[in-house]
Amino acid sequence: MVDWRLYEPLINFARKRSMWIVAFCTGCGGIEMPPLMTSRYDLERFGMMPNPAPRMADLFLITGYVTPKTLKRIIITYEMQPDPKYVLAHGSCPLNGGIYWDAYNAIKHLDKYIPVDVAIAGCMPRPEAVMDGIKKIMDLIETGKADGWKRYKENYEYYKKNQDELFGEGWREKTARRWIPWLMGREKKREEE
Amino acid sequence: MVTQEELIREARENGMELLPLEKDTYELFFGPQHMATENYSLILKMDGHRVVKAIANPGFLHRGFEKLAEYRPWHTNIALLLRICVPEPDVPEAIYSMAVDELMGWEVPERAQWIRTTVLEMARVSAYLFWMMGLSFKLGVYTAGQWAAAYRERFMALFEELTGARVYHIYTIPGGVRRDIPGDKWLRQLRDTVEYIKDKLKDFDNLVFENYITYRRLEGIGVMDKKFALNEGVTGPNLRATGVPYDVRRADPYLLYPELDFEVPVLKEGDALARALVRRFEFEQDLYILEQLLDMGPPSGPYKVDHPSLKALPRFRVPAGDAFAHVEATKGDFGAYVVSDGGNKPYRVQIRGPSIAHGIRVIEQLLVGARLADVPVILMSLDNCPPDIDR
Amino acid sequence: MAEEVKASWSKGEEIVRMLLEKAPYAEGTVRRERRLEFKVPADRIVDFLRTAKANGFELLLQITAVDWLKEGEIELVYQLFSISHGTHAMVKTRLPRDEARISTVMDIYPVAETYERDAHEFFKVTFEGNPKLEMPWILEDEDREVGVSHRKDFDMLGYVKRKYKLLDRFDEDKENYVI
Amino acid sequence: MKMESVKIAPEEKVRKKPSFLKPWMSLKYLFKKPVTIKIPYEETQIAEKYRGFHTLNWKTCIGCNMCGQICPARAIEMTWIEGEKRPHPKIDYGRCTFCQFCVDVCPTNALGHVEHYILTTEWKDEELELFDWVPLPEEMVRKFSDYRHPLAKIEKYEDGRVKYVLRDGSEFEFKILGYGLKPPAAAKPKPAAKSAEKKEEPNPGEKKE
Repeated sequence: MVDWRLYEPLINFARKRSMWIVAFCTGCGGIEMPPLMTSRYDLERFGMMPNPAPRMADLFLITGYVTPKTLKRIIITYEMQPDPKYVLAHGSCPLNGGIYWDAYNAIKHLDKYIPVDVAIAGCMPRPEAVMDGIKKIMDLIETGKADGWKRYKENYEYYKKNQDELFGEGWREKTARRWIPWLMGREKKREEE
Repeated sequence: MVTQEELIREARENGMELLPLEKDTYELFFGPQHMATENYSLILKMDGHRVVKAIANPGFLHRGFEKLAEYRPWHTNIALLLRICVPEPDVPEAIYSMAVDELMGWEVPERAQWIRTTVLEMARVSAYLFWMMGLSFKLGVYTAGQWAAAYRERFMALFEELTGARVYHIYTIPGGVRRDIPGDKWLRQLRDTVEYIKDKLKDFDNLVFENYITYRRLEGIGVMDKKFALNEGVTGPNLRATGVPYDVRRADPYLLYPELDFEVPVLKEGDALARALVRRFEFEQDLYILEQLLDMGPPSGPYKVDHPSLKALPRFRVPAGDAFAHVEATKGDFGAYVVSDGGNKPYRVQIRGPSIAHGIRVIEQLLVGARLADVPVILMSLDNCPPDIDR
Repeated sequence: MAEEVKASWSKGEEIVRMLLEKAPYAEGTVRRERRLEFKVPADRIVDFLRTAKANGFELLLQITAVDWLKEGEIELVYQLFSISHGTHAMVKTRLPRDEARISTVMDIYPVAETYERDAHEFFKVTFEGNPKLEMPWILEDEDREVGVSHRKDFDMLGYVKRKYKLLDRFDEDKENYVI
Repeated sequence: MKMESVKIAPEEKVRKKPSFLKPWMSLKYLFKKPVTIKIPYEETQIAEKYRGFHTLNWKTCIGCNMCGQICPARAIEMTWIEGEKRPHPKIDYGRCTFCQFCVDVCPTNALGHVEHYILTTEWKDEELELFDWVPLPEEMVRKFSDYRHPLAKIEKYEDGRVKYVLRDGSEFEFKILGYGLKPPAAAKPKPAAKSAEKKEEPNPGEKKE
């Protein structure tokens, strides 16, 4: 039996240097992603890259404000990610609502719904600030302090309760079925013609 | 082997409703977690790799701006409304300011007009660079995308110097602009940048717009004709690519545009290639306009209206009435309709983003019959910007 | 310069006169250069827009709904643009607030379908004949059920407080803040 | 001059010819210097008036709440501090959009801003305190030239005392009496002349805590 704890520093180092990002522009901060990923700021130096599939990604960037409709997808995507997973929240909006503090369709405290590891100030944060946040998250991974994914598992009831409170019970099924009548109903009409 | 009917019956017995699946078609949820759609979703019904039916599903970025604007003073709405169009946030600033200027009956000073025009043109150039980046990535020409993103940074630096922020400038305000030009050094830098980008445009041509692969990828997909485009409210380069020479800068001139010389590109085909070429030519023209503006030089004078109400911003009141202002953004005709009831907050603000026409009905119809691999390209060639739709 | 402005003014008057000849039920004015304004009764809006489209107003830019709470009316503003005349035109019509119904203009400007869905979602205006009104648009189903709208009587702050539970710095007396 | 008519570009100028060979021309970029800014090792130059964190001259602030009125995000809360005659703005960077309208409207130019823009914290309550602060005077912020937020830690005590620990180890301590526009009950002894009957009515800002 191998004691994996011995290898933990090595594993953490590997995790730190190969963070893949879920390519999900959830808000306005998404516009700073292309400069970050491309030649100017070049995040690939840190072994990071945007990845279309959440199944292969480690880092979730919440780029700005989150609307309930997006939050549903964020939660589903977040749950799809494999386990050591980290969340970085950009800017003011996920923290305390930002300029949308009174908007009926923007989440005020993201931490109630999914665990967040690192927060960056700014509206929107400059790429340098995002890189600083990423450096911070790397440090946290190395020291084993980035434990948002553990918190999500441990306090799943709390998060689930908040999510259900906001969206109503059974929102996952409802969201998936919402469009089916419109896809099928039209189709039937066409066949009749 | 269970048949489909048996499955359906079994599901019914268990209290579920299964839909009769059709042969060979399947539903594909395209987005919002997708690189090409930018938080916007398409529900596609596919037959093999062909799209049979498409439904647009917007609303992921809806924050209710039009309602929020009714709760904030006139002036602060600038900091709010510019979030409607993220790639070129100066456009919502400008249209809102122009509408408020009209309500106030202000004639904006010449220097402010020059600065506004320059800022709008810079925004257009950087938005076109952003679009070039997107198109190159979707075509698989990653090199050109890297260039475009890097060149856009030069404009970001200029904006930063002028306005104090990289993306959300919050610069154009009712009555003028917030700050003066930092000095001649900035103008020199702008000229250098324009020269530089003009020089680099040749490389873009070589790699993207004169590339055989681009033509094979773009030619003949997403075709719309003139009548369809007009009926569907298509504006901007997408409309010009179908043969209608409609440019707000000429059709409804604002700011300094009547004094500037530029050509409006028009093509007949209306396919993705025509749209790309029209945008490319407009990019060149925008650089030319910037050169003209720099040759003109900023007129001397104040950079904003001298009005007592601009000193006590929270109590800034606007006389009752309504006004409509629109400008030509890279995506199309961007308009703002502002209603005031004489209070210190707007009574109603409606922003008309061009993508509300492009992103719903046009997409739904253009995608029918397209291949799945072409969907991102068609989206990109229309330059669909989801925040415009959702607001 | 001055003559040119005058010239386009007279051009606008000409357009208004031409349109009003064909649609005598409407009233039209020239607001300023390249801004026309028409007022049309709600039941003739389809006829008027059909006339307008036949006379060079090719583009429908937006349908704006404005809620006039005091008058108890909802104003619909059809923003038209004419490429051939080079002018913008606002076609205004008023509906009673309680029963906001108007027939759709989808068959004249197909793009109106989208704008009407928008106006239906946020201002509860029913456009008769639009098949997609009930289709999911921007708001989620749970928001629609509780009646989120942009009408003036929608208590946004109260709704936000109920929905998100947490709103600090919100209970202070309103006088302190203009917002 | 006014150009009424649209000048349409000739079609051959708009069109391009597809080519097999021209894309190869971009191989020349192999021999060019990369544009990348290697961030941890290099530094970017921020524009002179970049809209970053706020500064506040505590001596000239008159507590007029113009900043609180103009703020689109309502990030500014007037804070009564022991020893100060008028309230000072407390800015919440969980709300602030860095529009700096508050700086524009400040009648005495007490509120200002610096270029510093980096504030990164873990998402923990004690670290998120950093996002909510009464801005310090400019010279205390300008001491740090690496564009970071000047504070390392904010310590809050039961009796309303707040201790700002700057990143160079120096400390800045004051006592918060309450929030809102009206002077809180704790501040009553100071303006003894007028607030005799005012102490009955509770301060609206205070009940938040």
